[in-house]
Amino acid sequence: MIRTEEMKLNFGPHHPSTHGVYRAVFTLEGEYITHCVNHLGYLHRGIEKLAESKTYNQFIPYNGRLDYVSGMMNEAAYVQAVEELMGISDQIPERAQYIRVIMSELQRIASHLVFYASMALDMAGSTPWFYGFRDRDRILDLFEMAAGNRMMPNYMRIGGVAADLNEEFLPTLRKLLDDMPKCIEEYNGILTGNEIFQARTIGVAPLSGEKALNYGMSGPSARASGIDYDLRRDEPYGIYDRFKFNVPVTQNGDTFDRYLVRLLEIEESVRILEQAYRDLSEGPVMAKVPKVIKPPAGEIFYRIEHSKGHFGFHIVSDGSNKPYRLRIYSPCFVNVAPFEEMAVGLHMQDAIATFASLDIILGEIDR
Amino acid sequence: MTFAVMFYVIAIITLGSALMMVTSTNIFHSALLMLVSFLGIAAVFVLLQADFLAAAQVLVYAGAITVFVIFGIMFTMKGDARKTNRFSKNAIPAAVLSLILIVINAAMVLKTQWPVSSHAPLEETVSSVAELMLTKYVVAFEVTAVLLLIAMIGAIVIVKEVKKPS
Amino acid sequence: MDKKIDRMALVERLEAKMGPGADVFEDNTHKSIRVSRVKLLETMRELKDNPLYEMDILMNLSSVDYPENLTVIYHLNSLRYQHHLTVKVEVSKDNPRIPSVSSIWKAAQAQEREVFDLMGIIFDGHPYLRRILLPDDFVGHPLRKDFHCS
Amino acid sequence: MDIFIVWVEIFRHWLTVATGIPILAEIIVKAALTLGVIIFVLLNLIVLVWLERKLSAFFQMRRGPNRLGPAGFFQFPVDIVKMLGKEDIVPANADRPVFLIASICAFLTAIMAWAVIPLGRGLILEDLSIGIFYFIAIGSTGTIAFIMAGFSSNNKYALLGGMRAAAQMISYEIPMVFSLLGVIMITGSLTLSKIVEGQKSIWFIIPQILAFLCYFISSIAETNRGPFDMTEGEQELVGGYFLEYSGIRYALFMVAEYTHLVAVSAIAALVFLGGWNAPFGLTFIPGFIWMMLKIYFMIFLFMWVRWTFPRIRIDHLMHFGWKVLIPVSLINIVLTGIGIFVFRAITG
Repeated sequence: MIRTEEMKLNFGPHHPSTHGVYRAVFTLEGEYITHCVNHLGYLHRGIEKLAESKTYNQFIPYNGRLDYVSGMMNEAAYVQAVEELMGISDQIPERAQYIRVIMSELQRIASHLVFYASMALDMAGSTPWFYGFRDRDRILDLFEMAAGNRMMPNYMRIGGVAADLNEEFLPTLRKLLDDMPKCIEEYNGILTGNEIFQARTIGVAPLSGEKALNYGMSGPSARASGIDYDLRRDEPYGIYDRFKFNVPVTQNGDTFDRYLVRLLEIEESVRILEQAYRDLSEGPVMAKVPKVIKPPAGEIFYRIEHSKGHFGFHIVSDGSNKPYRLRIYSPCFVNVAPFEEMAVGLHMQDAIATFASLDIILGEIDR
Repeated sequence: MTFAVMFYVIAIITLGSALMMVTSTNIFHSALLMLVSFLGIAAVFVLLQADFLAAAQVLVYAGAITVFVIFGIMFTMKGDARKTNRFSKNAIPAAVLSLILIVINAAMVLKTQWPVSSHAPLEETVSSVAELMLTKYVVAFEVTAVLLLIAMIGAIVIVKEVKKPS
Repeated sequence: MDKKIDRMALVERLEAKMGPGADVFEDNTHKSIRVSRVKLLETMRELKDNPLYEMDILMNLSSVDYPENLTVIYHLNSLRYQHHLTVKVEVSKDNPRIPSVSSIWKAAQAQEREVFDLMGIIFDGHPYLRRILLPDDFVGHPLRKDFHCS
Repeated sequence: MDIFIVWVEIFRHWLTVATGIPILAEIIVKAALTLGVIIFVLLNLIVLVWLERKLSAFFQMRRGPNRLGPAGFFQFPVDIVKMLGKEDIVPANADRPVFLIASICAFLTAIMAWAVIPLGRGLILEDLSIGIFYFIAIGSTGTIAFIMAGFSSNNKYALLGGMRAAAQMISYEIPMVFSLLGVIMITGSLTLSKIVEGQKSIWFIIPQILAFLCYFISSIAETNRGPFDMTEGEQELVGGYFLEYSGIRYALFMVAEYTHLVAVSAIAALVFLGGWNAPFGLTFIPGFIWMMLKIYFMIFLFMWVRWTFPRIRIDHLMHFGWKVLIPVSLINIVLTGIGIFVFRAITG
C-alpha cells in the first residue's frame, strides 16, 4: 500500500483562526487530522492570584478582562456571588435587578453576534462579519451610554449598579429592539441558508449529549447536543423567574446545531429584553452596603448562565476584606477540552469551523 | 540564419536542463528542470511550425505531467529536500550504456535520409491532425485511449486501501 | 422535581455503603460533605452511578490552600434531579497526592491539570498530568499562599 | 479601435523607412506592442484593486478607501510604495533559487496568455490559429508557479497550499476545456477572432448556457478566487503558498492573480458574450468599449461571488469538479453535437 507521511502542524498560537492565542498541535495525514493536543495558557495573567490581593470591590474591573466580549455578564456573576456570600441578595433594588438583566441579555446578544461574525469569517465569509459587528456596535454604544466604556464596562457594583441609565438609553434600546427581528432575518439570509455553509457544517464533528455531559460542557454548546439545561430557567438567579422565554435545544450536536442554537438564543434574548423594557420601573439602583465589603467567613459556588455556558465563582472568604481564594469556573476552559477528541478525523477546514462553533474566548480560558 | 541561431539556443537550453536534471541532487529541482526541458521541446515544435503539437506539449507535459510528478514528490518526501536524489552506485555501467545509446542514436541520425518538405506550412494544423486521427490512425487512437483507461483504473486500485475483513 | 437533596440521608447512606475509613461526614457549614482521599474514587463513582443521586456533571474542581492543609473541592451536579453537592477532600501539604477522578468525568482532566499546575496537587492516575496554564519550566505553584509574586 | 491599428501601421511604415531594415522594424513594432499589452494589463490592475476594495465595501456596508483622490482611487500609488518599501524576506531554510523564481513565473504565465486575447477587431498581438488552445496550455503551467512557491518556502502551511493548488487547478482545467469545446464545435475554429465573428447573429451564451456556467465556475477555481480560494485559505492555511513572501514578490503574486482574472474574464467575454460585437445594434459605440464593458461585467460577477460566499471545503470542491462539472460539460458537448447535426439537417 502507498503510505503518505504524517505531518505535525502547529495550529496557533498566532494563527488567524484561533480567536486569540490558543494553540493546538495537529497530526495530519494529508489534510485530515489524526491526533490533536490542546495547549493553553498563552494569555495567563494570574487573575485568580491577583484576586487574593485585591478587595472585593477592586476585583470588579478584572471581570471585563476575563471573557472580554461579555464583560457585563462576568461582572453580574461576580457581584451576585459576593452578594449571595454576604446574604444581601434580597436587598438589591428592583430597578438594579432589571438593569442587570437588560445588560446581561444585551451582552449575550453582543457575544453571540461576535460568535456569528467570527464563525462566518473562519469559513472565509467576510461579509457576515460586518453584519454581526454592525449590530454589536449598537449594543456597545448602549454600554457606553450606561457605563462609559464599551468592552470593559466596570458597571456592576456589589449591591446594585454603578449609575442609573441616562435618558437616551431607553429610546435607543427601544430602537434596537425594533430593528432586531429584521437583523436576525438578515443573519439567517446571508449565512444560515447558504448551501456551502450548510455543506460544511451539517453533520460535522457531532458531539453526543452523553459525551458533552461527561466533559462538563454547558451553555449553547451543550444545548446543541440535546442537553436541556439552562440556569436561567432551571435554577433562576436574580429575577430571571419573572421572564417568559424558551430555551432552544437541538439534538444533533454538530457544528451547524451549535451555530443554530446561538442564533435562536439571540431571538430569545430579544424576548427577555422586551419584557424587561416593559417592566422596568423607577427607583434606586444601589442598595445600602457597607463601604468596606467584608463577607462573613464561609464559601460559595455561584453560577450564572453566561453566553458561553455556566460561568461561576467559587469564593472562599475568611472574613477579611479580601477573598481568601477566588476560583473562576470558566465555561470556555471546559468547552475547549473536547476539541481534542472532536478534531480527530476531521478535515483541517472543518476543524477550524468546529473550533469556531465552540465559541472560545481565550481571555477566559487562560484567566 | 536567425532560424539556425534560435534552434541552437533552444537546443542548448533543452539539453542543458536535461543534463542538470540528471545531475541535480535535489529531486524537486530535477522535476523543475525537467519542466524546462519540456518547454524547450515545445519551442522546437514552434520552430517547426507545428503550433498545435507545441501547445499540446506544454499542456500535457509541462502543465500536467510535471505537476503530477511534483505532487508525488510532495506526498512521499522525507526530511531534507537537498539530499533526495542521490547518485546511483552503478555509475560506470550506466555511463557505458548511455554511451552506447548515444552512439546508436547518432549513427541513426547521420544515416537517415531526412525528407525535406517544400510545402508552405499549413494554416490550420488542428483540422488535419484531427482528420488523420479519426480516419487513418483511428485504431491506434482508440487503443491508446483504452490503454490510458486501464492505466487509470489500475492506479485507482493500487492507491485505494484494501479494507480488512471485519 | 425535587431540587433539594437530603444531605443527612445521603451522608448516612454513603457511610454505610463505603464502610469504615471512608470518613464521610457532613461539613460544619452544612453545605458540603467531606470524604477521605483513600475512598474518594469509590465514593465519586457511587455518586455518579447510583440512580438515587446521578451526579453526572462535574462542575467546578477547585482547590484551596488552608493554613493547615490543602483542600480539593468538587462541585457536582445532577442534570436529572438538578441538585448540587459539594465534596471536599483534604490533602496534607507534605504529600499532596490524591486519586484522579478523570476516569469518571472527563471534565476533570483539564481542571485537575490546572489544580496541579497552580496548586501543586498530584493526581494519581491522570492520563497526562502536565502544567496547563504556566510554561513547563515554571518553578513553584502560584496559588499556594507561600508563593509570592514579587 | 481602428485608430490603434492605423497608428501601428503608420509607426511600422515610419520605422521601415527610417531604419531601412524591414525585419528590425518588425521586431521593434512587436516589442512595442507587447509592452503596450503589458501596460494595458497593469493599468487594468489599478482599476481592479480599486474596484475590489470598493465592491467588497459595498457588499459589506462599508465605504472602502475614500481619502486619496476621488472615491479613494489614488490608493494604488500608496500601495505600490508600501509594497516596494517592504523588506524582501527569504526564509533561512527556503530553497532560495526556486523561491526567488516562483513569483516571477507566476507573473509570466499569467501575462503570456495575453498574446492571443483580442480586445477588438484586429487588436491582437498574434492571432494564432490555435488561440484558445494556447490560452489553455499557458494557463495550465500557472500551477507550477504555485507549487514552486509552496514547496520552496519550507513551510508546512505553504506546502499544503501548494498541494491544494496542484489538485484543484488540474481538476478544474478539465471542465474548463470541455466547456469551451462546445463553442469550438459550433464555430469549427480555435481562433479567437473567428469565434467572435461567429457570434454576429447570436451570442454563444444562449445556445451554450450550460457551458457558460461550467466555464464560470471552473474559472473561479482556476484563478483561485473565493469561494474556491483553497490555495490561499487564509483561515486555515494563513495565506497558503505565498505565506512566506513579502514586498514586491508578494505583489507579483497579486498581480498574477488579477492578470489571470482579467484574462479569464476576457475569454468569457470573447467566447460567450460576443466579444466586441455590439448588442441591440448599438454599433456607434466602438467595439473596444463593448469588449471592456463585457470584461468588467464578468469581473463584477467574480467579485460578487467572492464577497458573498464562504469558502467551500476542498473535498467538496473536488467532488463538485469531478462528479458534477465534468459530466455536465460532457453532456453539453453531446447536446451541442446533436444540435449541430439537427441544424445541418434542417438547413441542409
